[in-house]
Amino acid sequence: MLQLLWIIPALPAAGFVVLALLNRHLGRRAAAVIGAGSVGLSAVVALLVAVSFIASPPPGDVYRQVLWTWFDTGGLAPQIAFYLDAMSVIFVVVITFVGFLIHLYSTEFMERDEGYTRFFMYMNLFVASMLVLVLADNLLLLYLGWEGVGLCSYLLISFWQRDLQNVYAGRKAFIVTRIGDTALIIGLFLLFTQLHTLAIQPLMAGAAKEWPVGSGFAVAAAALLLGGAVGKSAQLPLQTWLPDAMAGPTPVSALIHAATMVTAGVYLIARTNVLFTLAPDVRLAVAIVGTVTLLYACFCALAQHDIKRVLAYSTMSQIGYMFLALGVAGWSAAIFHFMTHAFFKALLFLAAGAVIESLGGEHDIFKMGGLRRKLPTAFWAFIVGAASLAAMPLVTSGFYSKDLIIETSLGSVDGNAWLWLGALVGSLLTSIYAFRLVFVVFFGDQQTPVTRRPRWRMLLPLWVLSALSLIGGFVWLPEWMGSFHPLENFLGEALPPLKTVASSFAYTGVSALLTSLVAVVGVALATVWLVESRAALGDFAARPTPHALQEFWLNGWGFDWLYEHVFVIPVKWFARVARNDLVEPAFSGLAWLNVQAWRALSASQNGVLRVYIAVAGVGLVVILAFVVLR
Amino acid sequence: MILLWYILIPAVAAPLAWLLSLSRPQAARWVAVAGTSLPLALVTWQWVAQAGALRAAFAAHGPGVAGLVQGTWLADIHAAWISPLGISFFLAEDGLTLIMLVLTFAMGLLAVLASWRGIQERVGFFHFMILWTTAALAGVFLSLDLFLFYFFFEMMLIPMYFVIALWGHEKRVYAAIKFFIFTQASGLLMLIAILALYFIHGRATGTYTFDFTQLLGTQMPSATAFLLMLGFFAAFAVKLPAFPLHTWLPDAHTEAPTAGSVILAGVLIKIGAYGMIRFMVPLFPQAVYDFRTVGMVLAVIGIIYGAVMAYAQRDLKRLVAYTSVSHMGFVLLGIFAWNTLALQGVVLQIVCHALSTGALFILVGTLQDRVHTRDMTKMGGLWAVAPRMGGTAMFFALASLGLPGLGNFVAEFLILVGTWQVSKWAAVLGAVGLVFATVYALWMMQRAFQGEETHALRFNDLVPRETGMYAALIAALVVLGFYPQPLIATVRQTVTSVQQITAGSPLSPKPTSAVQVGIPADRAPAAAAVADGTTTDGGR
Amino acid sequence: MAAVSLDHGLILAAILFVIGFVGLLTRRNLIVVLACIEIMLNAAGLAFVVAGARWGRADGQVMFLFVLAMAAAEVAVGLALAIRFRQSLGRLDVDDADEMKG
Amino acid sequence: MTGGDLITLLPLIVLTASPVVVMLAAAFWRSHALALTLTLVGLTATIVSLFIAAGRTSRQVTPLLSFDAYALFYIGLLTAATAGVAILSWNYLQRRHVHPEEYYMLLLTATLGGAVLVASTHFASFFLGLEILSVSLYALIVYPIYRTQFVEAAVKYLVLAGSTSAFLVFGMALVYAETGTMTVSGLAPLLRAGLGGADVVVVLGVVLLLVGVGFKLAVVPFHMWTPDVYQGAPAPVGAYVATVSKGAVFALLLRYFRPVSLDPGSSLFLVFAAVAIASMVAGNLLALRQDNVKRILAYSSIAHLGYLLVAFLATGERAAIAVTFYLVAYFATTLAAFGVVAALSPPERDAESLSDYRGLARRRRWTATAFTIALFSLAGMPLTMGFIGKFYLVTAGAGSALWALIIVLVLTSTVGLYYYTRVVVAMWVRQPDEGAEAMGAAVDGASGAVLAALTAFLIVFGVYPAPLIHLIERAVSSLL
Repeated sequence: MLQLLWIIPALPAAGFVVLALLNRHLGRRAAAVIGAGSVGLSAVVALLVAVSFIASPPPGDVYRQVLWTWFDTGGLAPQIAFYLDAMSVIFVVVITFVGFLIHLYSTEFMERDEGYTRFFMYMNLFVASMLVLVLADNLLLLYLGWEGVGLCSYLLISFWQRDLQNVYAGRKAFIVTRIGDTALIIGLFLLFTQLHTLAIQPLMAGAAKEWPVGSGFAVAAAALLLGGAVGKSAQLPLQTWLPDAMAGPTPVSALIHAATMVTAGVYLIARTNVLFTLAPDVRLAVAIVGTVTLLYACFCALAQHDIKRVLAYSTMSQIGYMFLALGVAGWSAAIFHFMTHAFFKALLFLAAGAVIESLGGEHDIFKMGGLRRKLPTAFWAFIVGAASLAAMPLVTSGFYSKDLIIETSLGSVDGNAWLWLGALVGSLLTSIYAFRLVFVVFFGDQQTPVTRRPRWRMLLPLWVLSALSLIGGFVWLPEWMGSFHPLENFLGEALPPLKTVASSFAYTGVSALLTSLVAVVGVALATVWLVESRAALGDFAARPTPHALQEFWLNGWGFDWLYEHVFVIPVKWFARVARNDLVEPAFSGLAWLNVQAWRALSASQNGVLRVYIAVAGVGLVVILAFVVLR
Repeated sequence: MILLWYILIPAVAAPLAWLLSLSRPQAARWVAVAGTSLPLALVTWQWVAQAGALRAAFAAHGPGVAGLVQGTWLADIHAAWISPLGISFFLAEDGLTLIMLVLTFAMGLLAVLASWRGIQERVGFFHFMILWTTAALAGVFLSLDLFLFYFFFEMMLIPMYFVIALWGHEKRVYAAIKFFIFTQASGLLMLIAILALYFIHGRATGTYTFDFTQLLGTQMPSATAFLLMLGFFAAFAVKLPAFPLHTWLPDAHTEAPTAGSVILAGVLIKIGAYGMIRFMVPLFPQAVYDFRTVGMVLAVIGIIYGAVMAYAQRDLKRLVAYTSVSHMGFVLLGIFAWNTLALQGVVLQIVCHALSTGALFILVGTLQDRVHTRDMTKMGGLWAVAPRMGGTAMFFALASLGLPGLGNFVAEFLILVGTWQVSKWAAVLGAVGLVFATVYALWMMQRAFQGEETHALRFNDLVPRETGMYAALIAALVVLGFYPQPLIATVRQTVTSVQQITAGSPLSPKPTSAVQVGIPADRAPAAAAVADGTTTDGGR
Repeated sequence: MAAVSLDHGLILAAILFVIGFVGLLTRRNLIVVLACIEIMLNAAGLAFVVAGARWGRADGQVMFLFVLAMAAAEVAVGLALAIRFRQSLGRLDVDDADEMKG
Repeated sequence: MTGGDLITLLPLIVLTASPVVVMLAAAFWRSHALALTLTLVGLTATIVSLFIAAGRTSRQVTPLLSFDAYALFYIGLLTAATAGVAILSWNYLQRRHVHPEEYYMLLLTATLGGAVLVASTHFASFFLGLEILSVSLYALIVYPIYRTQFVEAAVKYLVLAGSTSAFLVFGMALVYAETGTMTVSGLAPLLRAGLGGADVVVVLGVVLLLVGVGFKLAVVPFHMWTPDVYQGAPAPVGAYVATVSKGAVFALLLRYFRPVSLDPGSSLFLVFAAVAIASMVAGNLLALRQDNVKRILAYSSIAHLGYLLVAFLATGERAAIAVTFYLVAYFATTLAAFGVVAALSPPERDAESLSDYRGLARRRRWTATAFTIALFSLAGMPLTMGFIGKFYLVTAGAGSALWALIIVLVLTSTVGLYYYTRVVVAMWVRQPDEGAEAMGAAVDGASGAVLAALTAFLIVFGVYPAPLIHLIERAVSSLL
């Protein structure tokens, strides 16, 4: 069964090719069948492969499939080869499965769009790229998938390309992530030059063998990879593209945030954990970046009034949790959170999409309201998603994974109280903004009429994902609930175990209690502010200082402004100044000189015979003088 | 003899096209198709047939024997020409030549096809010029006698000049003369360098010859070698074009008709790279090493400056032209890095840039034929009008920004990773150039194809002839993106041997770091020994 | 004979030559210009005679004859041209002949 | 002088007899066709006689003339060029309805002068040849057609040539006065020293001599007459002035200087170098935006003489070959260029304005092609003799390490591209002006044949120059 591995990315890729070639000749139904069907089949194959992998583990718990050698020169011979271990199994299954649900949802969501085929074409490519990324045997192939998702994010965010705002957002996503990619590719240069290979496993083995902990190479390589990860995963300081990425159709956001793209950074760091182990400083940086980002994003999310932007910042924040986990060497915890996050974030986005679609494209939460009766499925789905996001204790999957991260941030030998505190505060804020969203959108008075109701192709994914969001966490229960953690065992084959501080306070259940507490408190606060005393809140928000603060958070702490002025405007200025080429004057000046010389000389050629004689005479005298006097 | 056909077929077809067109203009097109596709078929056949021979040559002589010097050619012709001056008609072909020939004829064919509708005036004369260029280009890549090389090098200027001046756009005469003067001036500087080399070699050995293989390894003072190297560099840097000698290129590319731009971007500017790899570095390795820092700085400036300038343009064609400046910066970088990775990347970049930029020029040409402007401010939203064209443009824009999965990426990656081993900063800045490439490529797409269609332009989408051309180019780029190995294997022999020629200079890494030069570690000592034996250090 | 040395002869020739040349530069009448050329040529002839005398050979005088003959030929053509010049320009001022320039 | 010497002298004798025959024939039958026929017969006979003379072992005829291979080669070149000019003149004169029998006589006489020059080894023959050439040319310029422009050109040429003849002969006298010698071999030691340490009188003499030569070659600063005379002369005569007159003098110069290798530090060398540089720079710059095709050719000829001087200053046989090869290429190219001008000129004026050539390629495709090839040859583009010629010049210069001169050559010839291509652009790219239709006059068969032959010559020896080089090698080797 494992031999079918290559089919998993090949199916969506084939879907892309078929859709691209036949484009205009395909009807909507055919496009939907090919688009969603290829990913669906891929999910089936992925399940088969996963089952086979678990049921009869290959030797070394690793399966490698070499398709062909990409190229071979100068000692560099990357292969088009796939590498399957426990971690990639999780990723592949989640990507294909959630991807399929999103595709299915899209067949209905996009049905009135003129670029229907094009949409599925890009979506298929997106899934294929992400699969290549997580299955890649070497970093170059990974980079291929890496850039592929970047490209697809651009194509899909700017999918409605008549509106230049969308195009701008897509461009921004591609360019900002590509800045990170540049760091990544430089990291590849470094790794290849030092270790003479790009295949991940030999590379890790080589690094572990050649470089001592804290060596300059390891630090540099890890830092460069982190640069790539930060860009793709929208962490500080390259986070600015993510909120704008909401310009794309909602299923796209779901895909970007849940299954693909933003989690790539998490995958990369987890995959190259050896390097980060060798570079503790960089790993600490990962944790700090994660923590700061998760807090930053929470504040931003609090101030947004575009439903999708709230969710976008929530993603940023949740990825921050994953980074935090990675930073404290909680590799498996990060993957766990990736999985649960994929479920509930896809759910949230798809539910949000249903809301937006029902309201005829309305994004502003303050123009929604009172929808819980009109859109019950969406409402319940949203409740489940928000609860999971807010880590409502015991019943949601988000609780288990996030609690694990919070515990790890303290309990790991690399953890510390500050990280733990940050994570906890983040959890409180998450809970507040998540339920702020729920209350504003679904409670209160209805502001905009519902024009369309979702049908089964949109509802089915919501149900499935709701279920997953609720039960998805039971694969890894915390210590104090008993020792049921098949996921940890499974991932343990691929990722190094966590070194914990012996008898840490973190694992006593107190931390979990606190986590639960802040979640509940958050909901309570949201309820009090938004349901009970909404008018008072409005008054408070209208005062200068809170208002300014809100504006500041709304605009993402002014990062866009800063980057615009530091990077974009100078380049634009230079481009405008240099439009006619700065070097050109040197050459045109030369030509001008020649013409002037011609003018002068031509004037001497005045047609007067006696002048000619005189010139010859002067010439003679000069020559004579030179020869005689020399 | 097969080598002669590569030059003769287009050279004979050229006047034929003109003469036939006097009675039937359409005939010229078919003659031109035959005159380019016939040698293309021939060289492809040779490639397929001799792929084994190439591998065998590499395996038999392997690393360690300078194939170039030993004369392990796929084919060669050596005949007297102007014997009083020691000039011979010396054509030879190795893997690199083969690739360049494939490129030449393919681009020639493409140029003819791309002009099928666009060129309606003086059809015969046009195809005369295109075929002439093709013949001269084939000659350039085949010549190993420096005089012969210079002869063909100059020869292709005239038809290119005419192509730009006669069928170009608004400022065509200016662009044509600028192109002509830049290339000619720098070419003459190279001629001086060639002659100086000729005399230095002649005085030292008593053999006055322009035969490149004999001139290799001529001993001379390092200052002299440096000056001569600069002479070669001037010519090739203008051709390439390298910053700051690039200003002819935006004008020439912009004003040339589509076919002219295709040949210019596809093949003609590649002569610069080819000349550096084949002649400049092997002749003056030490001098090139001394010049390396400057060269790399120029390359990096070219990459970034070209990209920013591309971004700054309003004229779509000018934008594409500046992207060439940027891409050729990578080529220059790779050449100065001078290790196997970088050189293989350079060759790949040569091919892929020809395909992608050639396609972009054709695209701009078809667009201009339809909307009658190249000004992007007068476009916008064209995707909605012509989605196939939009999709095609998107593809080549992506190729241009070096998207993995397309040949350009492999090329740029190889160049940069090779460069990294020589100069980390150059590689980093080159990689930063990729970000700028993203900026201009997407900016181009946005201004021409995305947004509202504000200008109410209506025109036909691609016709089958065009679709066919693009499909072929797209397929080629994708294949090169996922499996460039055939190309790499073809030029391996050349890449290895040029490096062995320079093995005695600091330019080539020490054989101890075997991995970097592509020599398996266990064979490295043997390679080093042979390399020392064939040391041709001209720069001491 | 002894009183006139080689140098004196040459200096005389040189003075004549310069006079002719200055005339060429200053005079505008075509006939006078032709006359000036004659003076210069004859100065050269004189120099040849003087030089021939120095070496005691006849070739100096032979050269003088050549010069004389060629000068005559030149003047013949010159005068014919002068007539045409006068016919076409109405005057004999050489400065009038400045139609072509640039 | 012996009977054998007469055979050696045969080319000169035939060439002398030809104008006499033409003149006599014209006295009885005023027939243009007859005059041309006789001229061509005479020129052909001269060329045939060259082969007879080439068989002779004794080449020196009196101290005045040497009929070595070098002289024979150049006489052949001059004769062939004259034949070309004669044929090109035919239709030019026919179209103007003049009775130009004496024109051919003058042409032959001038060529005789040129032939004497290239064979000259003595001041006397030098002076005689030069004057025969010049005096014939004064008449040639103005004789066939009466027009103000031609008169002006003739007067300018006459006055300047006359005065420089005086310079020349005065210089000869001074040299003779001091050294007592008038032969090439006698002068060699003096020149070899590059005038170093010579008596002031000798220096003065040599410089005056060179002024005379420089005037004929039209190098800076003795170049001012060139554009006016080229423009003012009828196109075929312009071709003649540009080729035969200059070529003969340059051949003579080479004969004087070939045996001596000028020391690069000597005054004479520096003077020549300065003149070469000035000529290359001024010639090319003056032509830059010139709108008169004849003047462009004139200025470019100044530049070309500058190029020639570069090789002239180089030492060794290669330099002499280079100069000779370049001269041959220059002859063919210039003849072709002027030939096109002549062939296209309507009766009332010459086709000399750049605007006359606008759109020529559409009207007269092959004529435009021939002119284009000639222009590219002048510019030194490959596939033409101009390319090989310029390459040879640069090679010769590089062989003597004259780097500064070569670099000037290279840079200025790049400037040259600009104005040559202006003409090309006019022909191929531009649209004709209103009323320029007359310039499309049909090219007659005779001119067409000459142009075709010249073009073929330019291309054949541009692609495969080896035979010509071998011939020149043999000719030049006789100089030592």
